[in-house]
Amino acid sequence: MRRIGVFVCSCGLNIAGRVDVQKVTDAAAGIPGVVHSENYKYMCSEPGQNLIADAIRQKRLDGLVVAACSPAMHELTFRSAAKLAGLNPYMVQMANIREHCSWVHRDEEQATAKATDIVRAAVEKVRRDQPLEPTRIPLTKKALVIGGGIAGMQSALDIADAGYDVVLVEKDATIGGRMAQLSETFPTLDCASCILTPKMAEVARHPRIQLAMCSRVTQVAGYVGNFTVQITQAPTYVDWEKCIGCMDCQERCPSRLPSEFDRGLGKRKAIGVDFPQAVPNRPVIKADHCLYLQKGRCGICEKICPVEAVDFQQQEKVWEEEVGAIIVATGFDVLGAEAFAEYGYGQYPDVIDSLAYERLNSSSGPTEGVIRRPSDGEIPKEVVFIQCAGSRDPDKGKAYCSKICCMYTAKHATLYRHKVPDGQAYIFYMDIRAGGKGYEEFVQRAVEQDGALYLRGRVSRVYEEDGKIVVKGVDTLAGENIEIAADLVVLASAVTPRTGARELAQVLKVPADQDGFYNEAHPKLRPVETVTAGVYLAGAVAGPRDIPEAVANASGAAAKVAVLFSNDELENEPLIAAVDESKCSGCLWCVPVCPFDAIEEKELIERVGSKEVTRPVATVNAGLCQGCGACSVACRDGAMNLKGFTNEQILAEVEALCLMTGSPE
Amino acid sequence: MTARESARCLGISLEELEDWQCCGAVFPLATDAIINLASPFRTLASAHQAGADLVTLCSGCLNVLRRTNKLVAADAEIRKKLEDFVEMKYAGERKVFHLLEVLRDETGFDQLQKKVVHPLDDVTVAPYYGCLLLRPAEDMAFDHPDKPVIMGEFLRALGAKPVSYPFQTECCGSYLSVSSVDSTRQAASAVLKSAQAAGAQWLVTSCPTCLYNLELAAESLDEPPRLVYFTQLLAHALGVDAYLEENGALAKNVMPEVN
Amino acid sequence: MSLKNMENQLIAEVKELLESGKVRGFVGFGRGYGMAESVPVFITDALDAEKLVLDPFCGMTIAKYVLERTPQAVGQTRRPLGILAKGCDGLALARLMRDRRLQPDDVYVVGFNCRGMVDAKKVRARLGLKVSGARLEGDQVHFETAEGPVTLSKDECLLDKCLACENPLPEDCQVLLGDDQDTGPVGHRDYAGVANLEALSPDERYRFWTRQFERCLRCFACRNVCSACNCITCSLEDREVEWLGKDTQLSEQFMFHFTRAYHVAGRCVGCGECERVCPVEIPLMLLNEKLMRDIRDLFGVCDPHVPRETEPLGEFNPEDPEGWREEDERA
Amino acid sequence: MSHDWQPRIVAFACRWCTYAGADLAGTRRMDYPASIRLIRVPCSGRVNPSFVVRAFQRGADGVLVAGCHPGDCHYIEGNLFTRRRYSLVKRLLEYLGMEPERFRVEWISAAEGARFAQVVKEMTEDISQLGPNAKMREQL
Repeated sequence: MRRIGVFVCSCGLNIAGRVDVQKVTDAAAGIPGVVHSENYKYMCSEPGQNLIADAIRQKRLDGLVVAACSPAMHELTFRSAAKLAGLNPYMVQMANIREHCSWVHRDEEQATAKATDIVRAAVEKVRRDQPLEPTRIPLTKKALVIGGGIAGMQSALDIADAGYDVVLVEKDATIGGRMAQLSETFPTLDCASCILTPKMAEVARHPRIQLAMCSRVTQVAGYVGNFTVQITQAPTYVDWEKCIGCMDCQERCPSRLPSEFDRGLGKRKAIGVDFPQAVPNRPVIKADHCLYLQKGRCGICEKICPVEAVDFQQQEKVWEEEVGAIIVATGFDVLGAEAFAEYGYGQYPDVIDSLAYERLNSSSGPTEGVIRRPSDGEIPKEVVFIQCAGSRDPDKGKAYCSKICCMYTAKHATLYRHKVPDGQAYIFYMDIRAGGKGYEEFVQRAVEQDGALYLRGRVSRVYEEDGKIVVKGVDTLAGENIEIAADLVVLASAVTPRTGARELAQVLKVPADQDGFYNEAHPKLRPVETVTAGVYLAGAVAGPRDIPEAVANASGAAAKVAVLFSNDELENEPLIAAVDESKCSGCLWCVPVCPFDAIEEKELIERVGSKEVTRPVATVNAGLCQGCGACSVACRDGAMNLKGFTNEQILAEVEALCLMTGSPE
Repeated sequence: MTARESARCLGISLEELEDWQCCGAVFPLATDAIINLASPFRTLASAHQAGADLVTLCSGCLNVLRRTNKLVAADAEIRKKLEDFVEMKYAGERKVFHLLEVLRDETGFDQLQKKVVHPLDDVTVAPYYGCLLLRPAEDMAFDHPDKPVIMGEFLRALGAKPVSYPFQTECCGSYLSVSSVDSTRQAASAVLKSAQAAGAQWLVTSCPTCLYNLELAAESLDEPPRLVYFTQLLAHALGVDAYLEENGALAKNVMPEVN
Repeated sequence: MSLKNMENQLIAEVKELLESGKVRGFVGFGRGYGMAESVPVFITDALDAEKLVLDPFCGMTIAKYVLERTPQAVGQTRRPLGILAKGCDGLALARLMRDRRLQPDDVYVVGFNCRGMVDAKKVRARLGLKVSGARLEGDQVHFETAEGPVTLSKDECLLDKCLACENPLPEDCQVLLGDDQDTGPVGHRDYAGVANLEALSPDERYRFWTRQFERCLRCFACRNVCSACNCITCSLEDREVEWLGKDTQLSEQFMFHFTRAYHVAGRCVGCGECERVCPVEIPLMLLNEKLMRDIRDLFGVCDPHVPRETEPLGEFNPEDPEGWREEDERA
Repeated sequence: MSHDWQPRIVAFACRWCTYAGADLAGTRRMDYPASIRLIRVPCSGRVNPSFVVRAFQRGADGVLVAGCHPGDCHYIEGNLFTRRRYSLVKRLLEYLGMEPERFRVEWISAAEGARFAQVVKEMTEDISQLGPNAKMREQL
């Protein structure tokens, strides 16, 4: 007969506040097979876990039910506690009486009754648990990093320094990401490229980092430790092995196009690099603007190239990499013009977004760092910065706060005063959020020393009137409407996930929230992991991040990968499918429903009477099976079962939850 | 009247709802101000009883009626209360249109253009939408909340030359004219000046309140754009106003001469 | 070619097969007991080939009789079993092969283009017991009875499955008797019964099925005769997991019939045997047809009763509809 | 219906999405009727239609099968099989006489705590009007 222990947690008042913990404990004691029932204030605490360990040893328990929070929170904690006390960790079940019970039901009597049912179901499930041992699968000690921004670069460097190979996939022709577009960075005002380019060089030089530029991840198969990733590289039309980076081709190329890197403010050549410090410092041909590729004319670059590196016939390259872990660091984009009709963005050239302002500020930018109006190149004397452009605006834009705009707008105002001493910066804001180290002081300096005029209120309309950009807003502190005839308007646009991030999420099978930011495994406790084992997050892919956070994320994710690669084999959760060969009729209709092709046919030889007979049966490859259970439903003769979630267990849970306390009248 | 005749001339029959009353003028901002919804509900219910969808010429009415219609269809509790109070059954089956929408979707502006008898020989006209027609964008779903095009197309169909200006979707001050006249004068004159700056000879609106406020502000401006209601333009272009004038239905030809 | 001539051709064929040892036995039909129903017969001796008949009373789908209970002995190859196959037998054999319970070389199929078989129950109800012969002609059936010849229309006396049959000719059979060209469908499945039931209210439907299921003896005849129910051990008889309670109270009847219908969903070939053999005459085809029609409507499988490489429930289409939403306004 | 009677709804919730959505409803301290009891399954594809009938047999007044939105399944295809299976099961149950409101299939993601609470409220409301379920129910 089973010897089951039930431990009911009060979780301070989180559970005890609504559920009569003692009543649940007593009810549990009455269930056949339960030999120990106890409640404690904090089961997951050190003393709580010791209570469990002692009870296991003293009462020789072979099954454990912990009635507390969601398994997503502490299933691991209690399973390892049981393991230390000598009980197989898979003989432990959680009864979720907090998130699913005490936190969501106001009526104490109903909450207690429901908690008792949930505990009874968990006991029935434990009663039918079997001791399980994790299966071991081989591990490829090579990592894939998607995105070559500061986050991607930092995680690649950390993993490579830890001694493992890394493939860094970047969709542009150079690494550096968003940070490369910035002029200075807050709060220290040190120049972005000064602190970024050495790191870019280090990445390019690192023997263990393999760069895949102009590339995207198009397919991901397999599972943690054994991913097969298909990478598609767009043609650059320049053979980078031969090219020595002399950039003569860029000089002589006649075709110019608006530079996406400069947010359309500056021009770049059809063949060339986005910015001088690009790494790898190799040119790329933008096919849709190349006269040769479009109309078969010109071709100067091919003629003058000293090393004949230009190759117009270059095709798209597709290849596969075997990797054990994936770090997603795709960074962010900013909200487009479609959201700011009332600010005239996209209609008036002198209404620009914050990234464009960064380019104006940047010495390698289109105006070599001089702040000029895109319309007539004049130096603006009155600049209006509009904070929360599209952020904190559920109706028209994004509901969330984009976190970094308060800081970079203060930086913009400061830089503006340094470059245009007699200019006046106005900043329409709602609340200033400057929570980082030295952040608040930085904003105060912008106000006190650099004369930025902060106006608390939103802007209702921006329109052009005889050469000036009129900004209609309000100053709620002064209680007046305000109209400013400005020369330049800068929108601190909302941060959004990188375009294409949602499609990549589906390729990686990682859930994303409604805005498209990837979901962490747990928002507080596992911020750099995802629910998909082996896939980690770094930087703004999971939400608006500033540079220090992105770098911290990146090193965190890299540490997780190093932990994963620290042992030679990977332990796979034993909650996988299993075939009862005595029942299996060999129809193999389970094979088509398995997403991981983990089921194969096996020739079973068995003795019937005196003869040896053979018949086909299904068999499960423990390494591939992820335990989804679809096969167990496709199996009509009940031969296929799923360890940890067997048919018997689920039927028993149904029975326990439906126990007819009162039959219908 | 001009609207009904113009519609008839375009093959659309518009019957006036008998015993209609005010639409409630303002969609209540408080969610539990159900009593304010009684009159728009009655209007919708009686239209339903008459067995036809509802067409209005005024953006204010459209705003109130369309949002009430949506609320009644969505919220069973409010519907129940209104049905008991007004003693009429209605659950949002009907649709509410602005005449401009009917012209655009039913007849089609290209057909309208064919029916035009007196084209407005490209007078520059500033379309003025105001706010109630367009916002809240989700409920009204009339046109793009900040860059509307419907009136521009309407005017082009009548042969006029529409001109866009920043204040075409700015508020005219609406019923503030009751409590503080000078604030409406200030708001409305900003609209007029902006239209003037864009070179508009006329300014067309589709809401009596806006027309009232704009006229109020026009007094204190030197030669502001001429104010005209969109149905007048329609009637004039279709030659319907001349017909009405002959048999005395129309007091005077309100069409301003082109200058 | 008439059934009579095909019968002679069959007898000759079977005699030759048995004499040459090509097959170790033949499953066909033998003379019934005058109740308008020929009965399956197993012939292993060439001399017994005479007993075989081919008449309008061979309505049973006999395909499942070829299913071997004991698995194949290692190293030995069994000689195939011969079988007379109508269209529905062909489908049933295909079902067994798709479920890998039968290999193609386990059977030697002697097929013929079947134009419909007589329903013994319908005939007994109309003509009483003494029926000695019948002949199909056009859309009529001429019977010889004790009281002289009688003619009925096909609709009045054929098996329901034949009135719905669109596959009269078994595919890939080794021998094809007769040379009929008209291998077009004999009837069309209109799912009328299903539509009638769907027109009722939930309570009325529940009362209807309660009346049917109350009579169920849990004799498993419907499972034993069904070619789609070919598992070695049926999960509904699984002691350990207790999928199904042992007592025959109403809720267990619903569980049994729900599960049986769901297990053959997308796999039932529409041979109607389950309904025919049910001792208490539960209209099981109403359940199977409901699932067939839903699979056709929801997943666009035009003939769900024809076994294919893939099973409707064993695959998906990214644009599959959510069938539980109420968009289609059923009666 | 007597006011103290509350319907008993059994829900099969996929651990990656719906179960996490229910957790989120908890962390957000949302309030919904205590009529629902969740059974955690690895994927909605794990829910065998016989479990659903067993729940009605043993006294459930309503059953919910809930999983990730198509395209978000942690196992890629699990919910795509669920969609086919339960399109048939829902109609078969209704065909056998079950009221449509008693059995629901929903896609509820880990971010949709409010949606989970809403579905529970709707089911409790609908089933309270129907009263306790006697169909397919075991007579003790």
